[in-house]
Amino acid sequence: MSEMKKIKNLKEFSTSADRFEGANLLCPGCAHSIIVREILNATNDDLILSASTGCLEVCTAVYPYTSWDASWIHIGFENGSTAVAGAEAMYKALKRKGRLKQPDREPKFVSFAGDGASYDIGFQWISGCFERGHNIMHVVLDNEVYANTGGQRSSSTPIGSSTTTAPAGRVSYGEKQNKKDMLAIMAAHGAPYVAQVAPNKWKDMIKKIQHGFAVEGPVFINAMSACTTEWKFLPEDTIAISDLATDSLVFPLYEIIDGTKLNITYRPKNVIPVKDYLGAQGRFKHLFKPENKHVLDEWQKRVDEKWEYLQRREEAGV
Amino acid sequence: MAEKMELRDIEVWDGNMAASQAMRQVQIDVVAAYPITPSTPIVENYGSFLANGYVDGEFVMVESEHAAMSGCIGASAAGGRVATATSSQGFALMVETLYQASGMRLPVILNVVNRALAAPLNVNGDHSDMYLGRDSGWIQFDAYNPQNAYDLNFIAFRVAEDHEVRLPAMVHQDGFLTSHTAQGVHTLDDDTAYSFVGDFKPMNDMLDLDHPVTHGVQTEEDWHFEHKARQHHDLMTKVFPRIQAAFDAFEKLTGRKYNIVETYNTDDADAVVVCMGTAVETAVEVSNELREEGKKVGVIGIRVIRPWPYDQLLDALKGIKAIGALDRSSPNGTFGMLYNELAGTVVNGDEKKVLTNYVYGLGGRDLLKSQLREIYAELLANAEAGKPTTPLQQLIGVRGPKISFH
Amino acid sequence: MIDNGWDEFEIGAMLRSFDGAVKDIATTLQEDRPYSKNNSFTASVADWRIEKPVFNKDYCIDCQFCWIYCPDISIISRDKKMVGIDYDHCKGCAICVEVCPTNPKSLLMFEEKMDEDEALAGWPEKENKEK
Amino acid sequence: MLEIRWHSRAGQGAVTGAKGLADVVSTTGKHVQAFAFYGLAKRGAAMTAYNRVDDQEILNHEKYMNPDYVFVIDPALVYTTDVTINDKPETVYIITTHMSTEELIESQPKLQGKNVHTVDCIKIAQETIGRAIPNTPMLGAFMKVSGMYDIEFFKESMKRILAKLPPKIVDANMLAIQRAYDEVK
Repeated sequence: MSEMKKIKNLKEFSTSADRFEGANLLCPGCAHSIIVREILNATNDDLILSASTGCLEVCTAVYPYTSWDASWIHIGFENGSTAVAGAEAMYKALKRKGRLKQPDREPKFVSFAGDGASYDIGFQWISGCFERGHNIMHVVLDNEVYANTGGQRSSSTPIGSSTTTAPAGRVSYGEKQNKKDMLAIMAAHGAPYVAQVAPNKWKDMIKKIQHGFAVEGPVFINAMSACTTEWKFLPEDTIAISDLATDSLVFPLYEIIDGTKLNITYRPKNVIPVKDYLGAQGRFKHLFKPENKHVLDEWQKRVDEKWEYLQRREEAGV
Repeated sequence: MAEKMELRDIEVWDGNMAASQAMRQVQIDVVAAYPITPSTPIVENYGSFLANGYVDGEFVMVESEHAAMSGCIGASAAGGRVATATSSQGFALMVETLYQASGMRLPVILNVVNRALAAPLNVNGDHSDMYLGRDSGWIQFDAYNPQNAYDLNFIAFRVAEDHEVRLPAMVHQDGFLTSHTAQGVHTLDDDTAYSFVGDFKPMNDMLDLDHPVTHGVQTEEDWHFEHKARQHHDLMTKVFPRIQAAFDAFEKLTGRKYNIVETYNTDDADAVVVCMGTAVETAVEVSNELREEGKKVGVIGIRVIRPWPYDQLLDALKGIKAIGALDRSSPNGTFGMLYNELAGTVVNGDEKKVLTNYVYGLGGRDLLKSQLREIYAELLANAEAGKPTTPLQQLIGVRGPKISFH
Repeated sequence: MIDNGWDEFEIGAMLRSFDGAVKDIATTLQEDRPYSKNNSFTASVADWRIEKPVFNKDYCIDCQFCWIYCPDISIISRDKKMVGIDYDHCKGCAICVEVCPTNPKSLLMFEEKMDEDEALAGWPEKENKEK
Repeated sequence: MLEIRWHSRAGQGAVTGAKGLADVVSTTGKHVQAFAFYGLAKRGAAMTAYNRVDDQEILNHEKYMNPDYVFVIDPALVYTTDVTINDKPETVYIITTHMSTEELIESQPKLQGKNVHTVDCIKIAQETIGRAIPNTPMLGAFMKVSGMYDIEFFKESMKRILAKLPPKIVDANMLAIQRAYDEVK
């Protein structure tokens, strides 16, 4: 095991040499690349990366340009996890057979995918990789929508969000289903490490990513990725919106170790009302009409209940 | 280090065992696989080799065929020898990734144990899955018996991994008729088998940490056509010379001769059937019997389906007056694939040939020698008349009123 | 590159990030890397911008918020100090301005065509925040 | 060309028996084929398996055959399936039954006038191997009826084929082969 990169503070972190490059084609203000940078910069180890079809993939490897300074592969929408698991299997095989070109180096295997590619179409592949125990990290860039194809709902889309396939209209408040709890599902696989992260809480993120790289076995990271285009806020507000999400507890930051032990990793000093988070985004604008007040109430209730549940789990140590 | 296995000169193996023994002998680095009838024993045999120390690569039992090929693609791009096996519905589930493997020029080897496609569900052999893969950019070899299934795996690895080729390859065998039929197979010892294929030579390998590489890029109208054109060009020009060289080397090593197009009794033949899989051998037996009766009939077996052996077929069909294209797949609204491709092959030649189409053996329905005799009789009549004397397409061996078209 | 015919590139539509071998890329700064012509580092998205951030080092405290939250690897920091902006890769999202904690801000958005000296000359005074 | 059709239930080892026979025959320089009709046979379903043996390379992949020998390794199949289908006048039958040959033919008139041999492979298997796997005893009976190989050579060959089984089971199979060889009528 190579030594973990020391990152005491942001100044020290800023000496990192990025392995993700500019002049990629992501939207101005996109949180995806903030997350990717924080993850890649959390280690100095070699990296083998994959991406499932999605914004990150189509914006960073458009022939004849690549934005990746580490080996990277894309196959399809659903199978980025298995692609990097295949590479990891090859690494193990060649290591055993003494055929690695750089036998003294231990690359980390990371799969990036959107919520559509993780919660929906790629779910089975991820589940398979986790059940088999590949030494990989799967990172969901969770923007709660099929942003790459123009804003269709996914099973990560939260209730009340207006999407192109579940739009708010005269008789609908938009998405009717609650967001799928992928962390619980992935923890139930018995994965050694499962965590939710947000780019605005960079230190929490780095700590979790480094923990993830240090453990043996599959690691699941759900990264909140605020989407300026589909959440409908101004590009400069990506971090501000992310702060609203973590401080309203809509995106609680926590980790689950070995499938059971849950730790809350961020407790806002001042918890803000959920409606402050919702009100900052165009996708929830219609919820502030009088007839949709019940959805706002429902939202706050669910966030409170989830927070209560997480605290109890943490307290109980299970 | 994997242990060597002592083999007898002739082992009685079914096609599945033959394929899995070849996979063992070339010491694949990663097999990612999912079981499906009738290819399951390939995966099971491989698991048993692993459990007993005869292979020391990674064996990843994934959760679907799509994941099997996805894992193979990731592993192959990482830089090592990769193979898997499948059939039918599993092959259909894999189809998306087949195009990705070939587009990325990754030399994965896929043993396809041919089986029908549902509905209605059927576990037996026909060529529907094989036909489904024919536009996927893979090289496709066809075995007629377990010996071929064994031999063609070595050929496939040697050709696919050649840096001039770098294309994935399928080795097809008939479900049950080959895969579950035990016959004598002349074996190679482990060292000889391995050295025929040689060490894997990586190319653009992701695991070369000093040379980061991006695989699976996006191209739009500005680049896509050029990449597809390159792939097609290489399939059309680079593959056959390498296959021929591999066939020649294999003959030198084993005495077993393979040809891109196999011909039997065709020298002065008036009529031939063109077919694939076990049907080739049954037809050879029938043509041998008919030759004894003085009938000038022969058989042409397609050994390489993709790339399509246009020149070799034109050559093999010289002087032949009547051709029966025997398709073991439901054409679903047109002629069979072999009919259409043969029509495209002969249409610009100088010789007038009568071409007719027989659809047979769907879902494992037995192809009887008596049926082949009838087909030959019709083809000889066509040859004599210089025009079709039967409908252009006939379904044979199906219960109910005679069914034919055009 | 852009006019290459079908027979003029490597098979498999693969791309190399660098020319030749690289070692320890994770500790090699951009200016020391052998980028290939296929690395998007060599490309520019400057024309995406309507407004550009301008950096005023007089007020900067080198907190590195702009560095970490920049989605486009366009904040150049060296030796824990903010050095400047990479205008080839900056798309003008203005996150750096939003997260800048100084008063007045050390980064502000200006019209793309505005001269940098002119921007710095007209830099606003410290704002008196209401208590 | 020698052709054999096995009638069995899935799980009774007809495929293994057919492959074992092919393996033994192959070592004597002959060409062999062993295959089966599978369908969706689960344990207990009636099924057929086949052998072809020839001095020449076997090219015929028809499943259809006019068998020289018919092996019936489950007693009930004589009544529930047509074991005489596609036979020829000289076809030889070896049938597992607890009855005498005469009683058997009386109970199944289709067998009248045919060359029928009987042996109780189920009982032999139960008493030697301890399980109703009647495939190897059938091969012992076949050696007697056909005179194909010396029984000692055959048993030695089968020992090699069964080598991955525990030695006790291999010995039991040898006993079963010998008993059927001795007891077939």
